[in-house]
Amino acid sequence: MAEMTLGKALNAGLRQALRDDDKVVLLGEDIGTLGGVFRITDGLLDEFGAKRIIDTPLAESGIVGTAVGLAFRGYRPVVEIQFDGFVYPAFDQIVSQVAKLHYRTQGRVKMPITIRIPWAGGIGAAEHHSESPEAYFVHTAGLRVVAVSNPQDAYTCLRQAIASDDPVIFFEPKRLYHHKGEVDLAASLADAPPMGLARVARSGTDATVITYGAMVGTALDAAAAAEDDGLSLEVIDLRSLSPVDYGTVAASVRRTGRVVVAHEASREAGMAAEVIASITELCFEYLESPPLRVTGHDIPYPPAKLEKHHLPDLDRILDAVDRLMDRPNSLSGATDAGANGGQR
Amino acid sequence: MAEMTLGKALNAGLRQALRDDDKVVLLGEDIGTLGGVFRITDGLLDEFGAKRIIDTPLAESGIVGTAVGLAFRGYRPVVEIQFDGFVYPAFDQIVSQVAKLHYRTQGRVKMPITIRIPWAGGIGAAEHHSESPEAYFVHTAGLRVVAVSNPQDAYTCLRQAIASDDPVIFFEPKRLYHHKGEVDLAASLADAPPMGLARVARSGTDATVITYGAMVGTALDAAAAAEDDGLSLEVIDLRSLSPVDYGTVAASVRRTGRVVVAHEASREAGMAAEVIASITELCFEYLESPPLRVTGHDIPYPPAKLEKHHLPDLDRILDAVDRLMDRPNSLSGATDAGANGGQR
Amino acid sequence: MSPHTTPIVDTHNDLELTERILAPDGTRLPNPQLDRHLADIDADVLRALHRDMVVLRRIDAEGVALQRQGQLGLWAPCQGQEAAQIGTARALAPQDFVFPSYRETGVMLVRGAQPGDYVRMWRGEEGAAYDPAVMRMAPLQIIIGAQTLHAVGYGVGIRHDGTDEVAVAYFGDGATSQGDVNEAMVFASSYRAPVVFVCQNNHWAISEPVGLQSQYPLAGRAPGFGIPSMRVDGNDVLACLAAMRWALEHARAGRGPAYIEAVTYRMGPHTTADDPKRYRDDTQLEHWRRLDPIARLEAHLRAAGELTDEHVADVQEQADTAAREMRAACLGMTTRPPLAVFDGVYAEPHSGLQRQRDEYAAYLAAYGEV
Amino acid sequence: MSPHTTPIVDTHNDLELTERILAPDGTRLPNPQLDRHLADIDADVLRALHRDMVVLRRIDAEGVALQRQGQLGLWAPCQGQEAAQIGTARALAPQDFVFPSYRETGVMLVRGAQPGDYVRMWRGEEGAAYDPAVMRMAPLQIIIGAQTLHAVGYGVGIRHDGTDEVAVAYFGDGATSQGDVNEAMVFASSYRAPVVFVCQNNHWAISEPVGLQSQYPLAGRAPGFGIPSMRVDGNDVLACLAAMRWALEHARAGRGPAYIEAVTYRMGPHTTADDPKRYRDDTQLEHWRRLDPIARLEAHLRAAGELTDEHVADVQEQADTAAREMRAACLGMTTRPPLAVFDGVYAEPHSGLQRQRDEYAAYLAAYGEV
Ligand SMILES: Cc1ncc(C[n+]2csc(CCOP(=O)(O)OP(=O)(O)O)c2C)c(N)n1
Ligand SMILES: Cc1ncc(C[n+]2csc(CCOP(=O)(O)OP(=O)(O)O)c2C)c(N)n1
Ligand SMILES: [Mg+2]
Ligand SMILES: [Mg+2]
Repeated sequence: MAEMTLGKALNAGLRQALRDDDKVVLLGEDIGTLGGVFRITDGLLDEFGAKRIIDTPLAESGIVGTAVGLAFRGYRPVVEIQFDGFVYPAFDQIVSQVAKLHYRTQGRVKMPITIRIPWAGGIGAAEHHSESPEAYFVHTAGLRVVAVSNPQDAYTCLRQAIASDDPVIFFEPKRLYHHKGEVDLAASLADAPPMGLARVARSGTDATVITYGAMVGTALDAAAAAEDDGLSLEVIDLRSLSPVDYGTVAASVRRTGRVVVAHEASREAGMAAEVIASITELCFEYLESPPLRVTGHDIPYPPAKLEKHHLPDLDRILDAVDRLMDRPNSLSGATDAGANGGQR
Repeated sequence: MAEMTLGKALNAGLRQALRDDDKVVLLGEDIGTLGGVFRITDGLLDEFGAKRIIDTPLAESGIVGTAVGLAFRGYRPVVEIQFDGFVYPAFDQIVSQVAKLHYRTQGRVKMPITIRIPWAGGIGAAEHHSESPEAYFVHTAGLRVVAVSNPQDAYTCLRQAIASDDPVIFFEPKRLYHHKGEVDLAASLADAPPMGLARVARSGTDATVITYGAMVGTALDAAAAAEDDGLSLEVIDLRSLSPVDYGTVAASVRRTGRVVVAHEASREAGMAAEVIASITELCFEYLESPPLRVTGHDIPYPPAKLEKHHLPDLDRILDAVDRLMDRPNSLSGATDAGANGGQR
Repeated sequence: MSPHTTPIVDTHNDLELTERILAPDGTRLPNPQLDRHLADIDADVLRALHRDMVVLRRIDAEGVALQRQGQLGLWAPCQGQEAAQIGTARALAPQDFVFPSYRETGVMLVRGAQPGDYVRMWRGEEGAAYDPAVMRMAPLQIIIGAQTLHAVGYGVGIRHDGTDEVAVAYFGDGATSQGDVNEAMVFASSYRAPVVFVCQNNHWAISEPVGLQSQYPLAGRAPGFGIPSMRVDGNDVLACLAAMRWALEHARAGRGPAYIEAVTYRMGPHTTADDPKRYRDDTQLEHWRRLDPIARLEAHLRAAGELTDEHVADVQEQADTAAREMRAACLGMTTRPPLAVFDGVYAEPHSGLQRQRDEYAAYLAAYGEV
Repeated sequence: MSPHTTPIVDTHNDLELTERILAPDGTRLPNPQLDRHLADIDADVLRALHRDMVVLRRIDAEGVALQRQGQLGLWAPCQGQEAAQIGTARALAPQDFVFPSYRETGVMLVRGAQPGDYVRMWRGEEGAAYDPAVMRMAPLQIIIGAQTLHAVGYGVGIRHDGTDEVAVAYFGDGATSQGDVNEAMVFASSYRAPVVFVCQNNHWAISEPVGLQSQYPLAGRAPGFGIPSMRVDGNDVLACLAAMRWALEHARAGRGPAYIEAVTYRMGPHTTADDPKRYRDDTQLEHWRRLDPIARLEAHLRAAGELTDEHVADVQEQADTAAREMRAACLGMTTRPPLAVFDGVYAEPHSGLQRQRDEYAAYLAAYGEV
């Protein structure tokens, strides 16, 4: 066990993957000499050389399309998208090619591509640097989607993603890059929990808070605060967003009967909608109040000075928990007027 | 009133919009001389000339980016994307520019762009010609999303979309292009129901089937069949997917207590998840059984010979209704094992 | 550097600026640049090229017929482009890997397609018609231009592996407008990847004439990206063969990508769903009919006394056989069972999809369908 | 057409292939191509260009300082690129419309930015720093290359309207690899839109040297798209001015787009978040320091006896004032109220967003925040 930042854990995960399999190659903007704008690939060029740590021209569709060609050739490309907001130029290659080629060829052509995305907000960045596009990829059949929340998972899940024969969109919460934790670098992948499983980050009995990425920390803080009020919150870190481990989720919900799903991404057709719709299907009779969403608003990511009014925080989670516990159905009345009103 | 196909109604809507406002210009591949591969722009080049009906080079990002520039200049561009699967190369321009520029400039720059998308499957087409990408756009704040199901709405909503100062992603169910209905070409836009409203396509009391696009017809067929079994289904055509008219939806659900949401798009983080999560929030205490999703599977759109096993049909809707009525919660047991099983 | 542009091309005189070996009447022209790539071409090779083109045209016609008869959902005819496809593809080495668009029936033929391979995708049975590893050819690509980047990635892999293979991307004149195709040139040039870009300029992107994509020769784009290019008469099978040999040699030698624009003409509709009468007139068609690639090679062979009527009849017979086999394969196809829709989405188990599959299996079973 | 490529450029001798008016030591060089665009340039104009550059450098330094002091989230310095920005922007007519990237502080200055405009976005107060209609300049664009297409669309609109305006797109050397920039050239050329593309090749895209994007002159790309181009010494303000006048004249006359590559150098970090020591050495920096655009014009003016120490001091004073005003504007900014996050998402009411706004307002009220 060693203590290290999430960023360093990712770096270690990449290094290990590169050592384990010489078909692993890295592609991205500024990942070579610079070591990436977040230094996640720091030192890798020195150890593995320019044939495996490939600085690319500035074009995301080009990067992902090149990775597809490398996968055709039997390589396992790991792509770094520099910031979340820069993945959209590659959307066509991801959705129409990366996600579909295995299906299109009935499994003859594998796409073991990992697309790493420094992700989400909270760092006071400029526009397009704080996006939470995960729902787009979760909605895209053929992709797996992973979002990590701590150094150990960063290390393990990244190695699992690279080892997977499927394409994986790998979200790295950039505001946690400097967040420290214990990492067991020596543990073998075989012993690790499979990539698709959720993690009960904290056990509790009164309500379940389901989230992922940097919001796991926020949820844990909320749970600690709630404990002072005599409330016991269970916190689930989904880790895998596609598939979602509904076994773990449903087991928790059946015990608590109350659910908050939280994420930074905007609400409409977001990940929380998916989780709540599935929970309602799977656990309807166990629900004591309507599952609530605590999410970013349905707005473009706002300027830095206003981001705290967009990002769900501890208080907004606790507020939702209060509503769950004290005033079941409080929303159904409150929003009724709104829903019938401004209908445009 | 005149009887015409949905395709002709769209053509008439475009013609009227072009006549009403000379800032309206059309852009797309093959929309000029050919009149579009679906002939939706047939005859418009002759009437309005090449300055307003603009055949574009073959590049979707280029088309939408050019439309953004035209909007900066005060035009109201109407873009035709040739098929649903070809919108992805334009995804960055849509998500990062079209959707955000009004917000970015605090309302100083308007983006009155309509992006028409011949949409969804059921016509035995080749790959990439049967996509249902609506959830991507619904999840994108700053866009409005409309999906029509009949000639009258096609005519009216298209004109409303073009007249709107906001960007609208306008989905046209291509398998209904030849579907006929009555259209009132003379009615003024001012009298029409606002673009954001849903439509109760059939009234009923036992359960509500919520859907949009070509699936509205399927749902109406299901309702007719259910009637023979003594079941009364209400069918809601959402029409607007962003915003969703939750006033109309909630009013219905509170009466019936039972809900099926149906669409062709795949399920995970799809539109049905959004609708169900919102219904659960808004109407929890009225629900007598868990709202069910009847959707395409979470697979890439399959080859034409297999598409009937992907597309929800009348029987699958009825099967869901049966489950709603007879065996509430039947799923929560049934899928439990599945959820706890293959967890990878 | 001072302002300059490449000359404007009148698309009706397009062929003036191309490299040629055979004149439209079949006369062999000297070509100092390309002749060295044709040193080994004898009458047997010429007859083989001729046979390929005749068989291809027959297969193509059968595809159209099968579609008209409701056996295929769609077909993308390549009539008129036989020389561009056969000429370039016959220059390939077995180890080269091809990334085609959807119209490369001729390239499939050269890569050894089986009768059913031509139709399996168009019939809607499978997403890809053949095993890419066996044919050394990626599945047909419908997203315009996407495959050019795949070729570049494959080429980067070849360089890594240090072998002498070449990755080849086929695409159309319309495709040159797509960002992906330009990014592919950037990446290929930057990495000096062994990639050959083959642009079949068939003058049309559905209803749009090439002049809408560019009023300048498409081959003129590549040099700006640092990629040498050649513009050839795409209805001259020898010019296509020779130019492709030049390009492949360049790439194989480690000198980076090369680019070929084969100027040809799409004689048929864009696909069987298209009606070209809406947007083009017969004059142009007539003009290009006189430049027919098969007739040109036939004229050349006949003038050299290397083509007998018996041989032509024999080739026609081979073509008919190929068409018959393709038809039989098509009609004999069976659709996979319903649950096959779930096959191959992922290489590894996916709990969400497994649940859906189970549900759908139960649903089918309940209704007696499985 | 036979195989050819543009010559390989040794990026260290980049300026050899550029058009120049002023030698690095300030000597005026004859330039038959560009001289006619400089007929009206007298000492007053030269001093105004000099003042612009000095003020710009000071504003830029203040931006860096404000960021270091925690007043800005980020700043993208343009030190070294003063001539490229001032020279090209001073050639614009008032009615022209500019689509910038994020580094065009100098262009903002020329377009009449108010003190707060330089910092409002970087401070995170608003998405756009100024009113595009007033400045005739689109908001700064962070998505690399996206704005080039907007310029083309705007240019198409200009053609429609039949006015003599020109749309101008600024972008970097790295941006040239993006699909959008290439599609912009395709569309602009196809529609003969009045668009001028200004590529500031400052040798770096963050840590990537221009040689990774292209080993050939970037200006060489445009002609392949049918767009005349010129490669100028981007540290020579007169060459930039003259080249831009050439390009604008070409576009304004209805002859379609034109392209300028201004070869310059980013003397500072990519942004204040960057540490260039990790990827480039001092030699290159030293080399370019000797090519400083301000020093060059100063040398020229001094040699002509047109620059006094008093004038220089006065200009420095103006620069300090500009910096002071900018700092004051920055420190005086107030952040909009919480509910402003909901403002301007849509131009028309949106029931879903209205509900969220109401909910959030109620939440804030409950916790006493509103
Ligand atoms: C991204 C994308 N946009 C649009 C289409 C629709 N489409 C199919 S073929 C075609 C024209 C292609 O022209 P070209 O590249 O010249 O190839 P050709 O058909 O002539 O072989 C178009 C617009 C598509 N398949 N993919
Ligand atoms: C689509 C996209 N990809 C990546 C980035 C991250 N990024 C910001 S600036 C930059 C380098 C740009 O280089 P260049 O075009 O030369 O402009 P310069 O910064 O030198 O002015 C990169 C990669 C981005 N902003 N947008
Ligand atoms: Mg073509
Ligand atoms: Mg640069």
